[in-house]
Amino acid sequence: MRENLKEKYMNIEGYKIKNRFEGLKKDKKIEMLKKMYEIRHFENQAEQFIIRGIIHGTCHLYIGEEATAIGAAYGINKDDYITSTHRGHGHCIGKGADLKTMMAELFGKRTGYCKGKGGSMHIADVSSGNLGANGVVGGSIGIATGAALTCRMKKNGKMVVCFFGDGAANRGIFHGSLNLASVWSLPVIYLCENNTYGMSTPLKQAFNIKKISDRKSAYGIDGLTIDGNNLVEVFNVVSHFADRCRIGEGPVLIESLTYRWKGHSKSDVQVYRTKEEVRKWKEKDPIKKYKNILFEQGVLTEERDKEIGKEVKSSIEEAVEFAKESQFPDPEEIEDDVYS
Amino acid sequence: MRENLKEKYMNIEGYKIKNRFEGLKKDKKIEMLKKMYEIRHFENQAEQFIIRGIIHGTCHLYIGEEATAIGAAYGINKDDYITSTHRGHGHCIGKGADLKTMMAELFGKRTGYCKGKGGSMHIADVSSGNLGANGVVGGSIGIATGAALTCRMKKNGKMVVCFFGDGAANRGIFHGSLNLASVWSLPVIYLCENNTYGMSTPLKQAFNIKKISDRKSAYGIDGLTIDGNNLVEVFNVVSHFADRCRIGEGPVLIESLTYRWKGHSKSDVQVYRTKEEVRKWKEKDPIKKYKNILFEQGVLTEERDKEIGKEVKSSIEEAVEFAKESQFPDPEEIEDDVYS
Amino acid sequence: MTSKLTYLEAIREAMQQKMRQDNNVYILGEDIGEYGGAFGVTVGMLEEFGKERIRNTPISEAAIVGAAIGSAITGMRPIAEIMFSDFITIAMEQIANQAAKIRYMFGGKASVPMVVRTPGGGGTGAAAQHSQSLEALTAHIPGLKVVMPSCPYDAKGLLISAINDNNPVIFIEHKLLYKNKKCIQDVPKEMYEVPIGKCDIKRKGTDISIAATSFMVQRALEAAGKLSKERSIECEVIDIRTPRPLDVDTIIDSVKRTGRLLCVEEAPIFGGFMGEVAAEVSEKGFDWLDAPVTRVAGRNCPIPYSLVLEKEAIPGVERIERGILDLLG
Amino acid sequence: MTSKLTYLEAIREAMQQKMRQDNNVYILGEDIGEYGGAFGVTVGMLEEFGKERIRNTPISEAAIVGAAIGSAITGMRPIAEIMFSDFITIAMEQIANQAAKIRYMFGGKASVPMVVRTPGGGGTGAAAQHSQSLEALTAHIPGLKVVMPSCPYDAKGLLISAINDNNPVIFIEHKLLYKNKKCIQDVPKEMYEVPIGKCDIKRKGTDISIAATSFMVQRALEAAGKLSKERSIECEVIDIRTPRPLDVDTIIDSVKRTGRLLCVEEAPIFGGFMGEVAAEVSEKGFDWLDAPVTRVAGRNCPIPYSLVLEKEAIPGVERIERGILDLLG
Ligand SMILES: Cc1ncc(C[n+]2csc(CCOP(=O)(O)OP(=O)(O)O)c2C)c(N)n1
Ligand SMILES: Cc1ncc(C[n+]2csc(CCOP(=O)(O)OP(=O)(O)O)c2C)c(N)n1
Ligand SMILES: [Mg+2]
Ligand SMILES: [Mg+2]
Repeated sequence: MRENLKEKYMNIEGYKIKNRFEGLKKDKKIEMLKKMYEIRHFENQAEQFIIRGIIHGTCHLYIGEEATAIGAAYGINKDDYITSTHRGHGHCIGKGADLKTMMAELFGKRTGYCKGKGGSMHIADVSSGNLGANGVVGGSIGIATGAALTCRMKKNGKMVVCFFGDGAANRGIFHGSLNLASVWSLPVIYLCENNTYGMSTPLKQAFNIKKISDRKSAYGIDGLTIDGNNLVEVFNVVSHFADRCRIGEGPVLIESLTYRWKGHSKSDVQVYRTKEEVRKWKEKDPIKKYKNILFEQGVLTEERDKEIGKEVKSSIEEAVEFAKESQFPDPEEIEDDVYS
Repeated sequence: MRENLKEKYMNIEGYKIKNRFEGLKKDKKIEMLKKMYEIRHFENQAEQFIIRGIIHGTCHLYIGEEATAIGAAYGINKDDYITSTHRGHGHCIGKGADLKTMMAELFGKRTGYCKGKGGSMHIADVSSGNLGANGVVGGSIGIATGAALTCRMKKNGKMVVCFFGDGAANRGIFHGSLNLASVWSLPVIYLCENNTYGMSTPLKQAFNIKKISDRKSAYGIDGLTIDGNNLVEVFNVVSHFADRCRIGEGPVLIESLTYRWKGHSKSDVQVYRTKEEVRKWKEKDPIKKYKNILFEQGVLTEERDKEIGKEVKSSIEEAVEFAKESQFPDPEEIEDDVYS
Repeated sequence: MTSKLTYLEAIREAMQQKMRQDNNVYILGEDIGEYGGAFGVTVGMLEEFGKERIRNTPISEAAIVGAAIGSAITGMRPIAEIMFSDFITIAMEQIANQAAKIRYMFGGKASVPMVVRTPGGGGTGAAAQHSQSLEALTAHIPGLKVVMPSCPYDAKGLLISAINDNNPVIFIEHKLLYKNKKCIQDVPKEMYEVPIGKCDIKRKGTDISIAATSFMVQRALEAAGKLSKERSIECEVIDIRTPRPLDVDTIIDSVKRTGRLLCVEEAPIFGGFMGEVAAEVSEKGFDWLDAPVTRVAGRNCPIPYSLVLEKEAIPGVERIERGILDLLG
Repeated sequence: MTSKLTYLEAIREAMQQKMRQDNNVYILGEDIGEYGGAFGVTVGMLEEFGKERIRNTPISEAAIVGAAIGSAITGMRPIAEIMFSDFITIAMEQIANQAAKIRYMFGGKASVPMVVRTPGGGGTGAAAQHSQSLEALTAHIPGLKVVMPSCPYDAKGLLISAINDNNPVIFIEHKLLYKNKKCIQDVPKEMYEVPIGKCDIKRKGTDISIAATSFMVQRALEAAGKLSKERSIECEVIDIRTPRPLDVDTIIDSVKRTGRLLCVEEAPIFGGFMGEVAAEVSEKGFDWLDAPVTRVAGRNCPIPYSLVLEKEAIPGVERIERGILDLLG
C-alpha cells in the first residue's frame, strides 16, 4: 500500500480512498486471513489430487493471488453478486462457499455444487450470489453486466464484482460489455486480475499499453491499478467503488496486479518464465504480507496464527473425507438439468 | 481546417502534419472534386431507382460524407488496400471503381462487380485493392487487419485503410483487431466515419466518451479526430499517417466527423433527428467546402466546374444505360463461385 | 374476442401484454427505441414502457446476449432482439456455451429464462449476410429451445410461451411474414400459450405428408391448395413450429396415414435442420414409408443478390409442387 | 520412406513441410509459440520458423480468424489455431458470414485459402465448454469445407490438402487422438495429399456398414474387430473423413452391399451431422436398405464433468456394438 496503514485516507492514482479496513472488527480481519489460508490449502490439496489422478480433468490454481479474491469479496456485501473465471476456487471461497461441497464437485460427486456436472471450471452458487466460474475466458463479463442490469432495474441496492484475467481483457465481449455498462451506468466493478500471463503469453505480447486500467478512457469510466497482493488495498478500493456503484455512479475498471505461483494448469511446464521471476514474486506472498500487517496492528499473535492454520487444515481434511465418501452421480441422471 | 491553407504544416491535436495538398498538381485537385461529384450523382441516381423499385433490396447512401472517402482514397497509393462498409459506394468510387460495373451490380446484372451475386453491400474489386463492402457492421475490421498483416509479412510497402462507422466501434472485433494490429504494429489506418448516428442511435446512446479517437489509448496507438467534411484535412492527415504506417510505426485510429444526409436506408423515416439538424449539416456540404477552396486557390473556375458536372452526369447516364442493357445472370449459375 | 393481426402485430401484442403483466420482462436490442426496430416490431413500445424497459443498445450483439443471460439468471425475463438472424453468429459463444449450458453446468441450480428474437430468411434482396436461415446452428445445441412461428396466431401464442419458459428460447421470425397481408389472422385479444414442442397440422390430407418450417409452411399450403384444386391430390401440411424440442410423433402419425413425407425448409439443404427430421422419420417410420423421405430446401450456396438468382435459391411454390409430384411418383 | 508418427506429430509434420515449401504459409493462434499450443501441436515450430510465421496472439478468437481471412484474400495461406473447437463459436460470424461467403459475394473474384485448425471432442474431463463436437455448425455453411481426420496418415494428407485448398477449411482434430499410442501409423516422410471429399473404407465387411467420424472411427473399428472375433459379424467401417464435401456415393455403394447402415458420431444426436448422412442415405439408398438407418451418437446434453457421466455422454465401444447388434436384429 502506498501509505501508512494508520492513515484515514489513501490516495491512489488521484482517488481519495477511505481506509475502511481500519474500522473493521478484529474478527473480520482474522476471518479474512483464515479465508486466504483456506484458498492456499485447498489449492495445494487439489494439486496433490490432480497429480495423483484422483481429480481428473484439470484445475487452474489460485495460489499467490489470494489477496485479490478475499479483499474484493469482503469489500462488498454478502448479497452482492460476483462472476468468476476458470481460475475460480479463490473467488468461490471468498464468496463463502462450503469447502466440502467444493471438493466434492472436484471429485465429480453428486454432493458437489453442480452435482458433479460442472467440475472446477463451473462451480457456482447462484443462491449465495456466486454466478459461477466460467471455462470461457471472458465468458462471464457479459453475464456480470446483465446481473448489474438486474440490480439497476430492480433497484435492489446490490452490485456486481466481475473477476477476469489480463488475457480476458482482449476478448471482444470485454469491449461491448464495459461500453454497455458505461452507457447504462450499471453497478459493476470489472476486476481485472493481472497476474502477468495469459496462459503462457506475457503481457507485452498481448498488450501495447502500460496499464490495463488505462482502458477506462475508452468507455468514459473510472479505473485504477492496485497492488493485488495487498489485501488491505484491495479491500479498501473495492469497498470504496462498490458504494459508488450503488449510488449510480457507474462501472469501474480495477486492475489488480498479482502473480500465479503454479503452472497455468496441470500440463504446464512453464517454459515461458524463469524460476527467478517466480521466486521474486513469492517474496511478495499476499498471505505473509497480510499477516505482517495484522502482527503490526497487534490483531494477530503467532499462536492464533498457528491455530487458524490448524483449523483450516482440518476443515480441508473434512472436505476431502466428505468428497471421498460421497456418491458419484447415477448415469441415469445424465439428461437431467438440461432444461428446467 | 484549423489553419490557413497556405501554411506548410497544420497542427491537429498536437500532430504536426505536412500540408501535402499544396504540393498536388492542379489536375489531381480537380480529379478529387470530380470524384466527389461522381459519388453525389451516383447516389442520387441510385436513390431514384430504389424509390422506383428498379433497384431492389436496399442501399445505404454516402451523400454528405464524400470528403472522407475521396480524401482518404487519394491520401494513399493506388496499390494500397481499403476495406469498406455497408455504406460503401463512396469508398468504391474513391478507389477508382468503374461506375458502369458498379451500377450493373446494383441492377443485379452479370456485368456487375460481383456478377450480380453481391449487390450494394458486397461490391468489391480485390484486384484494385478494394477488399469489399461488408453487410456486417464491423465485419471488415478484422479483414483489414489481416490485409495489413500480409503487407507486413510480404514487406511490399503497402498499407490498408479500414473504413467503418461510429456504430462499428462498439463491435467486439473492433477491440480485438485494433489490439492485435497494435501489438504487431501493422500498417493500417482505422478510419472511423463518425456520421453521428448508428442507424437511429445517436452517439450519446452508444458512447460515454467525447471522442471515439480517445480509444487509441486502449491500444497504445496514435489517433485523432478530424473534420471529415474537409477534403484537404482528410487528405493531409491520411497521407501523413499512411506513410508512418509504411515505415512500421503501427496502426492509427482516425475519427472523421461527418454526417449522412439521407435516411439510413430505404425504410428510414428519420424520427430520430430534426430537419433543422440536417439543414445545419447541409451547410457544411463537403463538396461546396472543397469547391470554395479550389476557387480561392484559383484552381477551379465556374465554367470548369459546370463542365465537370456535365461530364459526371453523362458518365452516370452511361453507367445506367450499361446496367439496363446488361443481362441478368443465368439461374444455372447459382451454385458457381461458392468454391474455387 | 379476437382482432385481425399481422404476424408483426401479433408478436408486438405478445410482448406488450407480457410486459404489462410482468415487470421483469424487458426488451434490449439495436434501434428498438424511437426507430421501433429495423422491421418495426417494437414501434410504439418505447412510448408505452419507457427506455428502462425498451433498452436501445449499441451495436454489440455478444454483449447484448451476455447482458440478457446475466439478467435472466438474476431474476429478469429479457427479450433480446438481434436485428438479423445472421448476426446471432456474433453472439454464438454466449448462446451456445453460456445460455444453453449454465443450468446443466450448475447442476440445475440456475435457470435462464430469456428469449432471443431474431428475423431469418431471404426474399428481400438483402443478399448473403442478411438472408440466412440458421436454425440448424441453434437447434443442435442441448439446452436451447428453437421456435419458428409461421402465422400470427402461432406467433403470439408461441412468443408468450417462450417468455414464460424458464429456458433460453431462440425465437426466429420471418421477414416475409411480418406484414404479409395474405396471412393476417383473427388472433385472440387475451393472452394464450401455444405449446413449445408440438407440431401443428395446418392442413389435413391423405395422400402425402409435408413437414415445413416458418415461411415455407405458407408456401407448402399454397402448393397443397393448388394440387388439391388442379389434381385433387390431398397433402397433409405439418407445421414443425418448434424445431427443438421436435414433436416427431405427430409427423410419424401422419406418415402412418399417408406413407410419404416431404420436408420443406428454406435453409441450404446440406446439413439443414430437415436432415434431422428426415433421419428420425426414416428410422422410426421405416415400416410405414412407401417411398423415401425427400427434402425440398434452399440451394447449397449463400443467398445471392440478383432477384433471378435469389428466387432460385429459396424453394418456391412450383418447386414444392414438383417435390410433391416427384414423391408421389 | 515412412516414419511412425502419432496423430499430433503427423499434423505438425504437415505444417512444417508446407511452411518449408511455401513462405506464404504461417500459423497464428493462442499460446502456439514457446508453449507450443495447449496440446503441444506446434512445439518446436517457433524455433524453426520464428515469431513472424508462428504468431502468438492475444485471446481474441474473432480477430484471429478475421486476420486470417484478410491475409488469405491478399496472398497468404494462414493456419489459424483455435485452442478448443468450443471457441470457434466466438469467431462464428467471421467464419460463416465472411470466410465462407466472400468468394461467392464477390462473384468468384476472390479466394480465401485458409485453414482453421481446432481440437474437438470430449473424454478429457474438461466438461461442457471444452469438449464439444460442433462440426454440424460449420458443415451446414456453404463455402466452407470441414475435415475430421481419424488417424495419423489421414491427418497429414488431409492437412496438406487443406493448406493447398483455395477455400476456407475447418480442420477439426480430436484430443484423444493426439498422443494416442494405439493409433500410431507409418506415415510417408514426403508430402502427400489425401483428397478432401472422399470417404475411406477403413475396414471391409459384408454384414453391415458403419459410417463414423474422427475418434468414433477408432471406436467403431474396435467394435467391428470384437464382433468379428466373437460373433464373426463382418462390419464395413467407413470413415467420413470430410463432412463437407460429403462423399455419399461411397456410403451408398457400401449399403448396396450390406443393406444396413449405422451412423456413429460423438456430437449430441439431435441435429447432428449424421442426421444429414442418415437422411441422404435413407433417400438415395431406399431400395437397398433392409433396415432403417440408425445412429449411435452423443446424448442430448452438454458434456458433464464427472467421469461416470461423461462416459455415458459419448458413445463407447459397447454402445456401438449394441447399435450394430440391434440393427442386425
Ligand atoms: C475464449 C477462450 N480462449 C482460450 C481459452 C483457453 N485458455 C484458458 S485460460 C487461458 C488464459 C487466460 O488468461 P487470463 O485471462 O489472464 O487468466 P489467468 O489464467 O491468467 O488467470 C486460455 C488462453 C479459453 N478457455 N477461452
Ligand atoms: C453486426 C451488425 N449489427 C447490426 C446490423 C444492422 N445495421 C446495418 S447498418 C447499422 C448502423 C451502422 O452504424 P455505423 O457503423 O455508424 O455506420 P453508418 O450506417 O452510420 O454509416 C446497423 C445497426 C448489421 N448490419 N451488422
Ligand atoms: Mg493472466
Ligand atoms: Mg454512423
